[in-house]
Amino acid sequence: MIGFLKGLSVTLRQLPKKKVTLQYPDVKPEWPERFRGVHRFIPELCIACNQCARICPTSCISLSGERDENKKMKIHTFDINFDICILCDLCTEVCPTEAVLMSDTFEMAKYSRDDLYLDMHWLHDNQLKYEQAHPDRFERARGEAD
Amino acid sequence: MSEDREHRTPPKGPEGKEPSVTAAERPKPVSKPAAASGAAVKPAPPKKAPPPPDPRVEAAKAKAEEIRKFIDQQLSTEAVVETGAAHIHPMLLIRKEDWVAVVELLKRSDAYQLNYLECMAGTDYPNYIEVVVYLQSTELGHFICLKTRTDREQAEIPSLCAVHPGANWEEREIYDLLGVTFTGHPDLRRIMLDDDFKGHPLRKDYSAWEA
Amino acid sequence: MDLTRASQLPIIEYEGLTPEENAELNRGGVLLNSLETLKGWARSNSLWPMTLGLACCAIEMMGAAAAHYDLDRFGMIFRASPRQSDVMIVAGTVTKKMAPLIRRLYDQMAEPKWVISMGVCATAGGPYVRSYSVLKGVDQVVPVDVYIPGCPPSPPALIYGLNMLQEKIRMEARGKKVTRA
Amino acid sequence: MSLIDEKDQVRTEEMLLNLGPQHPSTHGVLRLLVKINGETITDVEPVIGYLHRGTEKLAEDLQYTQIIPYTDRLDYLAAMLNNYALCHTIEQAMDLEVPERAEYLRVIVMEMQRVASHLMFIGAYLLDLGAMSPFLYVFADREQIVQLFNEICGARLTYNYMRVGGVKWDAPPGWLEKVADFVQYLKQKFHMYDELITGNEIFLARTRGIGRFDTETALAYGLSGINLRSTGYPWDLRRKKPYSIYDRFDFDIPVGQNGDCFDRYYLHLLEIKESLRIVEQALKSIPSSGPVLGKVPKMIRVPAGEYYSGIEGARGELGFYIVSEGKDKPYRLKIRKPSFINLQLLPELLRGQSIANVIAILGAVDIVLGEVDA
Repeated sequence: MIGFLKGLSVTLRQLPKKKVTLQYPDVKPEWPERFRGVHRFIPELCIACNQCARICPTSCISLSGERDENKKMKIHTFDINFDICILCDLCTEVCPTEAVLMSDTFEMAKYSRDDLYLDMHWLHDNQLKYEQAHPDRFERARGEAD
Repeated sequence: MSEDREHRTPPKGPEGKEPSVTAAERPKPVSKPAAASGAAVKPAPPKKAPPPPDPRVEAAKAKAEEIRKFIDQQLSTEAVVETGAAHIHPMLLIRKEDWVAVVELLKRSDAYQLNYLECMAGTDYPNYIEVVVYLQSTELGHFICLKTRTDREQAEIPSLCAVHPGANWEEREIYDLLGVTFTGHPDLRRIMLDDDFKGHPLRKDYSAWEA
Repeated sequence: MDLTRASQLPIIEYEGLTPEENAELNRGGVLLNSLETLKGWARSNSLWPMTLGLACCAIEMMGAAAAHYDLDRFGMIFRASPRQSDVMIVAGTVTKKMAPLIRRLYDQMAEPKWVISMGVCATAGGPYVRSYSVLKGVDQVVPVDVYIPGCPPSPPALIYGLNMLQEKIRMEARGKKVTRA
Repeated sequence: MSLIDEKDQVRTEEMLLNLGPQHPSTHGVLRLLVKINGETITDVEPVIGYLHRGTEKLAEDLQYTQIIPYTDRLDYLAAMLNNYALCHTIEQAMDLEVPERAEYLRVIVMEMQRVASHLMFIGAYLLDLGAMSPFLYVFADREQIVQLFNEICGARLTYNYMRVGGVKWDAPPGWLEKVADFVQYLKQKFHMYDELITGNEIFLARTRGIGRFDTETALAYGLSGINLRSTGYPWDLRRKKPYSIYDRFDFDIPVGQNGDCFDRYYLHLLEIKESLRIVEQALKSIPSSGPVLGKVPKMIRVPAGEYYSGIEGARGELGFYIVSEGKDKPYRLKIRKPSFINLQLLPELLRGQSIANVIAILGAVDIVLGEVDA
């Protein structure tokens, strides 16, 4: 009997405490800076070295590049198949120019699997959105670079 | 849609952008991985000199030799085919016929008391299938590696279930994935895969497309 | 029902809807113009998912049901039996050995029923896409309504997917076909 | 035909009861074929493999770095420990030095992961036994650990944090202080779990003296972790075969007395305490700065040979056996899965018990199906 009362007292003591529930659709979660959401991509930086495609454990990245007039490699297409991407972050780790990075976009549910095959434009838009959402992070990075 | 999708995510992509995973490049099995020779890579100052032998490996080899003598005395002199070291642990290659007898002897013997089966694994090599057990003595602290080999086509090894009941599922798993029949096993059935699954996936020549 | 919530959902344009109807929906209002709409609204707000936790995603699914995210806010209570549930959240890797059982569970559920494929394993095999024993997508055995990528999707991502399913249920109750967001 | 036999017992017929694979209390997709005679179990046959994903075969086609994300998904409640087990085996094989700060960070995250995993066990076990509220308390606390991990490596469940020769990220500014705060918080919270669960009469009635086994059986079946320690045998690899920097910390190995379900539950609670002690000590002595990734060749090639090393995972001895040919991919990778081996004893434990005890005994063995099936 004492055991029950003890247990009930725990419950009662919990009552006045602060609620932990995040009211998600109304309140967005604050993800930390390292959060691995969907990728973002900066086409200008990409040198089409193919390292991300090679390191990917599920080979969900496919890209193609072409040489421009200065004989520099430029990205032509860059697709990530979010059907099988496991967001393991290995691609951003090997990227020498930090062209492919992780964003905190997580609202990715779709009605069709076709919409999960994302191309360079979508990923670049994601980058712009990310820049808009976290200007402080970019300012800090710029400050460190100077 | 599904047909289209199948082409996007096959194991060996038709684009060929991922050559490192194709079956053609899979490491070709060599005759036998040298257990001891390359085990220790110490940062030796002169680049060309061979690395000095690791004292741990030497100790393991000596201990394996010691265990061999013990087995020679207690059983037949043919039971142990080879001794060496698996990384830093003593390794003995046992003849298939004496497999259970040796494991049981080492479990019951007062000198070793290898009573705890830590790990059991099977590996498919080009010419044979090897089954490895790592045995631990929880009282005396010995830790050794025993191996035995069997033919690939008619893979058959006596079961350790009677000595170590814990080998039961491990042997079923090896039977399932590598196709080694453990004679004397109480309940040898597939454990991971469906009963009507064809082939043994961990064999190097297994192909999901042929099965 | 909270009227501000729907305005934060993505604006979904469906076939055969007038701009006014779209605007009405985006205001979050429930048009009591027919019983079907009411039914859709009621159904969408009392989804009872089945605990089909197969692998890692199940932990995040449980996390979504626990204190920090609390699926109960949307009227979602996990039921253990397929007979009592209307949503099947396929959370985890579907192996070839498990696939027939998932189909059977789906068949046991009462109509109307929906399926959510949570995580890339259920969607297309995910990290195990090259494996010999994994089904490449649960949509080979059951019809899937919402796909949630991620490995595993965080609880907010799951809630977002569930909200999209609610949206779909409301739309379908009005006779509209929902295929693309 | 009379329904009463000679011994004044109700005559019953043997029947087959199928439990799972979709069952809320089988912790995933375990299937049990239970033969019962009335209320008494005469035989049990676990059917596994419903989550067999072929990790071992896939690993043969992957570089060592690429295997690390796959280890996350084995025992998904203790991904950090799995990461470490693989990296540790490769480091042993290559004789790599790991920087001091990386070792400390590893120990901190591993012990935090053990706490998270044990908390999850307590919540799930009590949920199996029919108590809802511990689950909610436990998840609220576990969520804090998950969020701390989210800060350090950016993922909530599948961390992919460790690398061969170190860890991927250094701790972000202020993270270690947050961990210290959390440790203090959970220490205060600790007696709450004790009050809420340990003294509960129903819980005691359902777990005391149920599912007992002794040390000999446990060793013969190769059990490890809490299942072995609950029989009173202090077998903990952190002590018996010290790895990483565990020899620097002062911690106890709690052991049970009776080897029953209650002991196994209580050991989880005590181990949380010990893990928090380790984290506390590690936070005190962690070097304030330094590299977190040692000198590692860009392409990791394990020298030819075969290697096995095990660590004390959350559920028992988690080991990786690697056969290498000196290439960048393993020739064979075998995982010594603690849950898989611990589960073998289940038929022995259940025989002769009543059907209501199936869940209590199965839950206490603490399996994770991702690991059982790999």
